[in-house]
Amino acid sequence: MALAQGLVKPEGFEVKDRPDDGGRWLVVVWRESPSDAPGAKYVLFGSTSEGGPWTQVAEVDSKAPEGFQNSNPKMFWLADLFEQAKHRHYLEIRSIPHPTKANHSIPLWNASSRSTGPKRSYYFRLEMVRESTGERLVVGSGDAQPIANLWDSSKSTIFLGCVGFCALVLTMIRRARKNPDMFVRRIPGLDAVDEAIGRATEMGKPVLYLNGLLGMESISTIASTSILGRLARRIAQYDSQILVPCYDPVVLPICQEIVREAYLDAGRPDAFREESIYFLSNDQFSYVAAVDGIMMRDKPAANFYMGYYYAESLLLAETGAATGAIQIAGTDSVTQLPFFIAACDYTLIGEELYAASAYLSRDPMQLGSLKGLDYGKAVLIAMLLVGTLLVSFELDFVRKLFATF
Amino acid sequence: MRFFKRTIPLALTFVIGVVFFLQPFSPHPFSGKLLELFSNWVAIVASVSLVLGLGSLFLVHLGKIRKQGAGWGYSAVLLSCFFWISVAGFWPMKVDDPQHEGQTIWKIGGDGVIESHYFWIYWNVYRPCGATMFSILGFFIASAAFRAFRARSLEATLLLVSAVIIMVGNIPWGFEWGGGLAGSLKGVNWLPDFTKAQTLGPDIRDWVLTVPNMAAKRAILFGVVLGGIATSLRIIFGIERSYLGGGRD
Amino acid sequence: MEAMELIGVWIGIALTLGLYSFLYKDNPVFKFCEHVFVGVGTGYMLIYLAIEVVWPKLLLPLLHLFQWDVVPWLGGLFGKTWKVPSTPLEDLETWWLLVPTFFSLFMLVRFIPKVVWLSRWSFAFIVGYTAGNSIYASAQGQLFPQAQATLEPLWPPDAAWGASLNAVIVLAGVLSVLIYFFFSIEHKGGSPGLARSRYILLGVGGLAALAAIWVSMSHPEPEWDRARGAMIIVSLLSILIGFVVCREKHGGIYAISRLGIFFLMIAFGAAFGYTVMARESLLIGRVMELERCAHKPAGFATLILLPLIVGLIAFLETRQPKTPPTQA
Amino acid sequence: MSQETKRPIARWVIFLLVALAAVIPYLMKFELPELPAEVVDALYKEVEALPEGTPVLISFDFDPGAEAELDPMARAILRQCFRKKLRVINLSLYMPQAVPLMQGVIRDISKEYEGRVTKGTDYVVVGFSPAAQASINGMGEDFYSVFPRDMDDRPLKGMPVMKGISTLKDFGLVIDLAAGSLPDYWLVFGQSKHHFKMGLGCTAVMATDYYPYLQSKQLVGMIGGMSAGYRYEKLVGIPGPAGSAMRSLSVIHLLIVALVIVGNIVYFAQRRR
Repeated sequence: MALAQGLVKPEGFEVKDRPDDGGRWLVVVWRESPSDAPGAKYVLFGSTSEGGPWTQVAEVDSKAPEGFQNSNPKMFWLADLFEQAKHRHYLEIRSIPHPTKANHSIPLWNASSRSTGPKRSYYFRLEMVRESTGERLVVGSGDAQPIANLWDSSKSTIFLGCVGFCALVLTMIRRARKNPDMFVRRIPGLDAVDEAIGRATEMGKPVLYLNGLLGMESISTIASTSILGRLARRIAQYDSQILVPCYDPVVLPICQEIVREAYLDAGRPDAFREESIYFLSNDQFSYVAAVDGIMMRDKPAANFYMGYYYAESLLLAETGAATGAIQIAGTDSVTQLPFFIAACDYTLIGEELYAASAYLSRDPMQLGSLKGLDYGKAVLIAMLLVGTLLVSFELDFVRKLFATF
Repeated sequence: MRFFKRTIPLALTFVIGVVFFLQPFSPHPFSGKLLELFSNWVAIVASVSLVLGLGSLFLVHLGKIRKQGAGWGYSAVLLSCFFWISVAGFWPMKVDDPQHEGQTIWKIGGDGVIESHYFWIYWNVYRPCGATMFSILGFFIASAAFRAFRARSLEATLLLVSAVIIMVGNIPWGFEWGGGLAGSLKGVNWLPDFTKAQTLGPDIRDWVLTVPNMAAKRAILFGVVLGGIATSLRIIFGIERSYLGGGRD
Repeated sequence: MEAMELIGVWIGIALTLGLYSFLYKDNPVFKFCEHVFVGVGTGYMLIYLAIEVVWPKLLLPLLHLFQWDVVPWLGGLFGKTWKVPSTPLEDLETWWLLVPTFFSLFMLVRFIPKVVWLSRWSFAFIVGYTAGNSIYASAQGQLFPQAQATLEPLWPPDAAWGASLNAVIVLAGVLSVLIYFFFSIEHKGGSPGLARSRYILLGVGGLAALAAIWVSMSHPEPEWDRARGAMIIVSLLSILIGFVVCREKHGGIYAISRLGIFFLMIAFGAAFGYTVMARESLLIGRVMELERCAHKPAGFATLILLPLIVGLIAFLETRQPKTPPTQA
Repeated sequence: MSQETKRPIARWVIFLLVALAAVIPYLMKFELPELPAEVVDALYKEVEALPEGTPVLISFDFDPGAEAELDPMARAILRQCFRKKLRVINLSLYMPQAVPLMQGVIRDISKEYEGRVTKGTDYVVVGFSPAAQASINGMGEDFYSVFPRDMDDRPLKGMPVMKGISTLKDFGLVIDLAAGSLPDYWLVFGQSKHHFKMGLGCTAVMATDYYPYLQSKQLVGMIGGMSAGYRYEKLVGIPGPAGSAMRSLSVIHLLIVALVIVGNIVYFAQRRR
């Protein structure tokens, strides 16, 4: 062993700017030495000028487990990927102790980031010391300027991921504009809709349709209105009756318009009654109480809850179930989904609501986003599947691709 | 006019959106400063907009009272309560605080929580109502449990079973009795060790939460995040314009 | 108890009981209490935001900026930060405050129909910042770390078979739910090629089982344990999926998306159980409060007010002729 | 379905059962055993492991609508922090309605520890800031640009409790007590950018949504709902409101499980006929 032959000088001493930061750090890197052992120390001296005065910046044991980092995951993630940068020693420096004033230190900074003063260099000298034998060895010296970087390359994976996904979505929206006949799978809940309307017609009872509690700015309400359009057309064809009590006064005229158009499309403009689509209340609990009243009085044969709901979902679904109506719900409100699933015959879960809307409306924006999301998910699924297999065979580098700093 | 009404806001959204999409990729001090500055501005403008949003509620109810439509009396109640707390908010009062000795001050901070009219209303009117509102559902959930939550399909069955596991797992004595029973049977050595059953309920609950629940929630999260990014993107590129409000120009 | 405090307790209990009258039905007492709640809540928020946020963050620095010591009386009245300091700020940053000032003013003109479009600029400002900022943040804070956390070894070293099984279940859950929400391929029916997936799955399961048996016969050494475990898990899982979920007419994608539904239902069941706990906790919170106020220090508020409120509702009920709830 | 089978038990009977299940066990004072929960213990251990004087940020993001659930957690956590002599910085980003609740809890608990903790050295209430996303972004760059003064209108910079704190990075632990979407904001705009340790106390409704973050180690632990609050109280060792609430909660849980089961039996019996 090297112990008896004195200290062996480690290779590759370097002082450099820490990459990908705001210009307040420098790093000192050097390779491991064969004489790294407990008792052998590295001492780093720093100064603001080439000739000194030197002050001790750090003293680290060459084998201390947490005496100093020997890897900065952010800085070396790429190198670590290919296992080039193992066996390195590494120190991050933020300040140099003041040569005269005790307990004071000079922080490193990149002068240009503060817009005054010249850029500064900082000087460092590394020594290796073994106290038991009194050996001392200068490993190297050097200087560097901290630089405020404009681009953080450690975030490149995220950048590529974001840009790639954004490009995907934008492309799909453009393609959907050109050709709105993109394939979207059949949503089973929509078949159940026809069934429910058929039953309502047989029983001669109305159909109740709710739009949720949000305004027109919400995606779920938009989706809900496009489903309403299709439903109203079917109802017009079957010569059944629809009730739409509204919560939001802005949603009301839009619903009226949609239902009128649907009746027109079905060739039954005479059957359209505007008063069956009406404003009920703009107040959560009063709205629920009034809707419950309608359910108990008019006993609709089918209840549809599409859109965004809050705590009232429970009361609506309960009363509807008690009246024996067929209930179909669709919401992206994850906290309310359980209640709808437990109390309704069919439920469109989360994104299914958007998909149903895109499927029915053929709106390029909705359709394009849906397709973009789908392809994004496909990439994700493939990455997770392949990645897990690689990780299982101890090829850990895939995890580093997803590392965030 | 279209330029002012449509082009400028869309351009503003685009420029700010792109800048703040790129901002986090730059570690330069300037980028941090930019974020700090804009964050403060947005916080200010957002709170002004919040104040105005509340103000528009006020206008809606004022209109209701003027028209004397159905339930205008309740609007009057609402508005008078609104004025009550607003006036109380500006009601100066004496507070024993060494910092402002003898001064009549308007005070929100510190420990003088109850000692102002404003907070008196908060604690005695707002807080009881707020706490009661959703506790009413505690009753309805029980009634729905009996009347509506049916195992009408395989899916609903699975849901209810999982819910029952969770509910039982959240009862501290869910399996304590089983454990106690097993403790008395300890002498019988051919039986399996039932004392472990004490934590069986919570253990199964934790497994359901950390394994299948976690997996499903993570997948939902992926969908939500990708959807959110797509929405942000549509906003930045002016494809989604609903935030601009109604009107066709 | 002081008089004010006692009055407060009584009001609080009366409002609580009034709101609980919704259990009977939607009635005037409930409506009254609800509107009191909304009115007070709105007023509270408005005043708080105006005085604790808009004033110190925007108006005060502006007064500062222009050295308008115009409100000495205001400063005298309110103490604290209401007083405008006499020294002007040289800081450039304060001048920047004019930007949010203008956007705030544009918000204000929302009530003037002619220039209502100016408020769009303010919305554009907020929405642009929010949208741009959240793309990176949600990728870095949710997408990437969650994806990374999913990449767990299926047969982790030195772990019990349970850990391995859990890893497989998590991966299967995440992927199958993602596939359930995948809309670009048909799930039910599927292509004829996929229809044979049941046999493929069963075949894979059988092969993996044979391999596991072969490995345990020929390589009983412990270092082969993990491989054996993996094979057993793969075989069990594919046989299970093949038999239980996969129907010939539907195909493999349908099987996977069905598995996804099962995962979703377990998760929703958990949410269901927890929501029950949440609502009941709130109820118990109120019960605790009502109990606290049923004793002497609170003047037996609960005990006295309960019959009063019930009586009031009964009285209103007798007075009001039976009218159906409002309908257009 | 025939008319009479729709309501086998009138609604008011169930309401009465719930009311009784809530009141009677609460009035009967009996001891409940432990209720272990992995993720709660994890947060407790994390706080216990912090050295004395570590700055801890607690964000009070709940309104009276969730007070019953979150108040016990807030009390237990504050007690633990005060006992361990951690520096506690309290703020709220959710809505102004959260502020008096925050002040109330802190006033109560600091009174319990009177003489041992002082305002300005061991704890401080810095107040409320709207627009969570912008506020968290701002605090990540400079804490004092968002909160220049505390709620008593004293400048924050230079207070002993704020020593060594300039951005969110400098906190040893951030705990969000939330009844809304605030944890998402804290995770996305705070934790993931600045890599501080983060714990969560939340309502039971939200609790199941945050397990992915626990598994990915973005959250060190979580107290979700009343049962978890009860566990935390037990861990801290000072009885609080969750202990008495848990008696009623257990009985109501049993009642609801029974109702679901009986309801389904009735349903299947009817379907068979």
